[in-house]
Amino acid sequence: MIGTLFLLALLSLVLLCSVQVARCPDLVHSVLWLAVTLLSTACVLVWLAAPFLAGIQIVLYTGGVITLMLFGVMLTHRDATAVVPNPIQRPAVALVAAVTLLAILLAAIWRTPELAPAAMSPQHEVTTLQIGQVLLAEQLLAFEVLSVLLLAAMVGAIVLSRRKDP
Amino acid sequence: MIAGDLRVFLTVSAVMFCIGVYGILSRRNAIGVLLCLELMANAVNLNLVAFARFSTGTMGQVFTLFAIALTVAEVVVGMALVILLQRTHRDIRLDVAEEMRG
Amino acid sequence: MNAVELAALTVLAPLVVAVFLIVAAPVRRNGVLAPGLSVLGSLVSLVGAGALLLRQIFGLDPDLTVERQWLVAGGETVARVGITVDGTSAAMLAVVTFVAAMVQIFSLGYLSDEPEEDRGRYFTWQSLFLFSMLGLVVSPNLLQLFACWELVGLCSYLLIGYWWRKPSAAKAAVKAFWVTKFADMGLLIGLVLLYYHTGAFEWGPGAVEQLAAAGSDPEKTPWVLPSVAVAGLMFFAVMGKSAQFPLHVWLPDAMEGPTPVSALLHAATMVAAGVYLIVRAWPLFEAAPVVLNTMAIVGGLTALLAACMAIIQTDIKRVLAYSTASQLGYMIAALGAGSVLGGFFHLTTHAFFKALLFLSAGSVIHAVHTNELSEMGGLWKPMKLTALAFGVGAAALAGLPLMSGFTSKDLVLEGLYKAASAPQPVLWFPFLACLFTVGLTSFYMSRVFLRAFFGKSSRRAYRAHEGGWSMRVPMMLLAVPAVAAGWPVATFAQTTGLFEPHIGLLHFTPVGGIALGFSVVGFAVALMVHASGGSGGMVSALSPLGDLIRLSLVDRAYDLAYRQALNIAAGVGWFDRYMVDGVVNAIGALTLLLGRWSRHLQTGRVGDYVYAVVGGLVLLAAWSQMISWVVL
Amino acid sequence: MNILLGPLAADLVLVIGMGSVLVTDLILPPGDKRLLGWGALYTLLAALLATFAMELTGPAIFGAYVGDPVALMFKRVFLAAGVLAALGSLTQLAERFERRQGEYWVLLLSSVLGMSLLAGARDLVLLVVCFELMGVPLYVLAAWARDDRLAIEGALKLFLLGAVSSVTLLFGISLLTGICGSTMISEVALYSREHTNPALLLGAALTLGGMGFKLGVFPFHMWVPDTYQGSTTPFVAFLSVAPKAAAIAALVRLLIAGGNALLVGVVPMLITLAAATLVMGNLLALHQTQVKRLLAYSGVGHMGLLLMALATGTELGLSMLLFYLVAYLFTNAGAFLVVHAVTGDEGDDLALFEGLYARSGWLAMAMLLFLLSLAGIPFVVGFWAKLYIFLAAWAGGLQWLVLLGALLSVLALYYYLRVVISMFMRPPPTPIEPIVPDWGTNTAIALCLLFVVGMGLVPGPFVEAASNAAQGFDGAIVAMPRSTAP
Repeated sequence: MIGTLFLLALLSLVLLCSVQVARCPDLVHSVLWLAVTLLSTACVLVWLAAPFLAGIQIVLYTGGVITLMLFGVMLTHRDATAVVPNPIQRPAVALVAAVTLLAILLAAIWRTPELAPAAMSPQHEVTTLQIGQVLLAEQLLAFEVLSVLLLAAMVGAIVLSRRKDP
Repeated sequence: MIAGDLRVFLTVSAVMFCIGVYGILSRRNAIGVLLCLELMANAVNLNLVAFARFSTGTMGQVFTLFAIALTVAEVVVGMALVILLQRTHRDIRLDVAEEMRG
Repeated sequence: MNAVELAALTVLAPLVVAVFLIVAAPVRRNGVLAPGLSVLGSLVSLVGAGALLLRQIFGLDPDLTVERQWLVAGGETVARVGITVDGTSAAMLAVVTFVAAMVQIFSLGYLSDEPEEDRGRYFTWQSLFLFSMLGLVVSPNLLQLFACWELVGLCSYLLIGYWWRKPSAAKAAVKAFWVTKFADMGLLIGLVLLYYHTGAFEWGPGAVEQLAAAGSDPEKTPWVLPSVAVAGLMFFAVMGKSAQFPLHVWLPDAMEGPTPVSALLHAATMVAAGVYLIVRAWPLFEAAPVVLNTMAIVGGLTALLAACMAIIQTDIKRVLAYSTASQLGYMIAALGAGSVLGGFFHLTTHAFFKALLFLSAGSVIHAVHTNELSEMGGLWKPMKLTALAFGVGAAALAGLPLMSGFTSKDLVLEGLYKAASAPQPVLWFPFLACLFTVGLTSFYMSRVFLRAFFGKSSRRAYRAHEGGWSMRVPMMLLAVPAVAAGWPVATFAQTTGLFEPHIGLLHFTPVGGIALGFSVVGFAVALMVHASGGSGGMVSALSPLGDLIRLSLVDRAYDLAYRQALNIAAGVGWFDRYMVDGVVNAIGALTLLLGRWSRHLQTGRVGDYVYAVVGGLVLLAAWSQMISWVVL
Repeated sequence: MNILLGPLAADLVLVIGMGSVLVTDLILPPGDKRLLGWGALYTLLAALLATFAMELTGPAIFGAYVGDPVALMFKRVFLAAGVLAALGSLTQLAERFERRQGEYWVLLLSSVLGMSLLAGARDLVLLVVCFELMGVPLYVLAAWARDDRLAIEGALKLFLLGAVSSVTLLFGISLLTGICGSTMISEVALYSREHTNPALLLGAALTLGGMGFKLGVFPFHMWVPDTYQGSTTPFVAFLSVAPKAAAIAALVRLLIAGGNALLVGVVPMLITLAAATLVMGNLLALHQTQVKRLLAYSGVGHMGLLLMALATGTELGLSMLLFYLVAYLFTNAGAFLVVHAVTGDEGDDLALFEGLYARSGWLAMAMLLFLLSLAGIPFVVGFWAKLYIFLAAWAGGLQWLVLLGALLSVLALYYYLRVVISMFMRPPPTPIEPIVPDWGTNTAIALCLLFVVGMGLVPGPFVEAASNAAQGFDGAIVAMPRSTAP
């Protein structure tokens, strides 16, 4: 019971922070709200028996991405004062579009009688070992491709953002 | 009971996804849009892990791992582009880039 | 050389020339070599085709089709490419190559003032044009025919737009291409349909049987029988290519091209392709009587309306253009009435005399530098040869006895009459329309002839003179078949295997007699109109005849008929200009407007683009849920 | 399994070549960077050659990958597009971006690698990762002219819409895998054959939307003209062909494999998208005065035809789709390469094409043939491609789409002819300056021309190859119930 309440609180927190990301008028605040969202999502991941992923989420997202975002904010707003503006346009239209999409998504999810193939028996906790085994067996090719992708992304980011070519 | 229902997580994920959609539609600052894209990606991760819990198991979690990495790669390149935008247009509001049309 | 090698030589000679000219730019830019090569190519074709025709006439070669696999998919042959040699194709080859060779020789003189490079371009397209028409003629199946058909359209586009410095020329070229291409889509869909039902692109009786079988299959039967659909779609394409009402709108505008191009286009290549398609694919059409009846009616209507429009034109080329549409109406009507011989024979004779008419018109235009009839007159003195050539052509077109046009027109009318009294009451309309058109034709041709060559000499006429040998010789050569092509009609029938009862030179049927009567009346009226408008050498000589006709009662009748007819013709012209043409233009303008309007969607703002993507996603997602509603 | 000739031989060549270029770039002194282009070109050529020596295999690497003939065919398309783009870029890079050559080739090769692996992906994880490996380098390459405002704008549009689409794609695929309980496409197909449900269809719709972005179908096409206009033209020759073919490859794997189960629900969506794309692409192209934008919109229209073939879901449809892609590759890449040769870096206004015939007869003739092929006029390959799509679609029960497509191809003539009129029927600017393209571009154009004309005259072997490939497709094609159309 307490667990359920805790989960509900956690999920509400995730959503509330998300809303803040989307409507906060200060860009730096938005970034920080995103950090909180990602952290609380990590907690949900733990609840969903994915502690390894939660760790990755914290290290990669909250650590890497948020830092990157802050870097970006600072690089592009060097002369900014306390508040970095993050303006909003046509909020009503955007809201209508988002709500329509949400209605369709929810309708699809709730109209589907069985959402998962097996009898809904929650799986056991997935260990890091299992993840590693899948990574190096079934998903070996994808794993290798991913490394090439990260390399390409790195090369691309460097070549775009460096000021002068060597 | 709620904790054991896949739909709850999917619903939360869908809501987060749509908040992200609202964000990318309404934000004018390029970095603001990137943040909301992050939100959408996070919704995808939540979706994947929830499914991993209830049906796909290890494979689902591995998929999530890949999804996280993919998002990071995209964001890195995106941020580089935003910095370039700042350099060429002296501004990162998206409506400065509207020279080509029709 | 056997027949197929000969045919291959005939077809490929212009292609070799065209490809060589396209590839070898220095030769193409040479003002002597390029035309020379092109003419050489067409002469080789002419010799080949002539030999082929002679061998067919004397029965030395059996009908022969040589095919190669063109397309193999999944172990089964989808399409073939090849050459068919039989009486029909040999006759058509001979006509096409003869006219094309004459036109090209004529062009040597006609375009002698043009820049060398432009001339090279012109002759390159000419050769390509000839090749595509010859390829069409020898096609053993519908696919190859369609491919060549499209190429013919493309080349005519390039040639009509030859004088690109005139904006009207470029516009006319686009219009011609657009309208015919629109019609071609009928052929394309027909092709797809044919393949869908028969698994091949053949047009023989086998395909007809399969189509009929598909039509009787209760599972497959759509809202229209496959045989009717295929034939109908093909006829739609013919309407575009052979300028049948209301898709004739491109033809008058196509006069913007050089006159020799018009000669080729109107006589032997572009417009002839449509009629030839019907002759070739006759089994497909024969199996669809509804389409045949429609053809007859459309043909009759076109013959009548185009003749009306020809009456009120003041541009010599436009008169000829409308007369082409009118004569094509005859052919289509004859085919619709089931008289393949009539339609095809009229196609061949028409090719000769229409080419002759255009070339002599070109000679006139070359001499006086205008198309306007009102600025001509009195050209008989300086240009006797041209006048004679034009006169022969006009007489053939009007169907005077002993001329080629007489025999073929007689066959057409007779075919229509027989079919109408078969009895198919529907066909009385095309018969009467065609009969009446004989009078109109005779009237407007006489009018043009009289106005251009007789009457008061215009200022321009004093300076006019005949062109060089390259312009005179083709006219003289073309005049021969324009007169005599009608004589060997029995041989023609025998060679092409299209027999019809009682054919012979100058067989004088009642129908022919009435037609001749109409023709004489038309001529007389033209004479009177001319006499009342001005006086000139020949008219004064014939004035007693005019006086006779102008006697009281006849005069009244003439006045009534002539003025009324002119009014009607003006009305038809108005309808054509503002309604039919207007509709075509309006559709074009509306589409362009839509295009302009839709560009507002592409605002250039990233924010709006994201909206578009999200909107698309929302619609797709909603669509998927609606589908799930239906499916589940 | 012989790894050298196994299903991944071409991809191995690409990886090795890419690594070598990356490392050599660090070693080479700044003046000699031109060598890198040669390295990349040879890598692509070697990989292309390798595809002809490869053995066909069934599912390999734990079932994640398959080397079936369809994958092979797609690989050749991607590699050929890479070769053409590389040939076109060589001189431009050496002259304009001399100091950034190494990165360009690494990114180009990695994008081709992503596509090439995508062609055989049987696993959704691999499919998504390859999709991204293809896409991320494109964002960077689109912004290659870093100082050009238009390039940055185009790249930004490409990136933003691309990022939205890939997140959507991931969301859709997460639904698919979650509901079906597996990441294997065959398993997804198996499950969806028995249980169609709203969430599954939603997943399919979102996936289709995500792919639709790369394909550039209406209304996901918004980036297409702007990015084409802003980017360097040889790269556009690649961008306009290869990623679209890759998205088609992914859709083919996802929808047609395993008995069309997903396809049955998706067909109405495909038809709607195809019709909307056909109409809007052609309408938007009508008034373009920039050649790249004109070709961009015409490309959008062509995607409608591809979707039409895909929507048939038959073996015939698949084979015609493959043939069409090969035809489209050479035609479209050729057209863009001519644009590159004519305009260089001066923008792409139609006015630059005026009197091209007098300035370079070769380029004008080549462009004429490419445009005719795009318009579907006979004796160049576009005619067959269009005809086959129509044949397949008619047999597949999409008659009204065929009618629509035929009508719109008449409309398309209008804007193709505008270019022809400019080239042949307008006076060139005086004094007449002849255009002499660099040898790389010339070679690439000649290659394209060879195929456009050659396949137009002798289409047989290529059609045969396409239909054989379709027959050997991994995952049986089961006849689908006709007319699920609305």
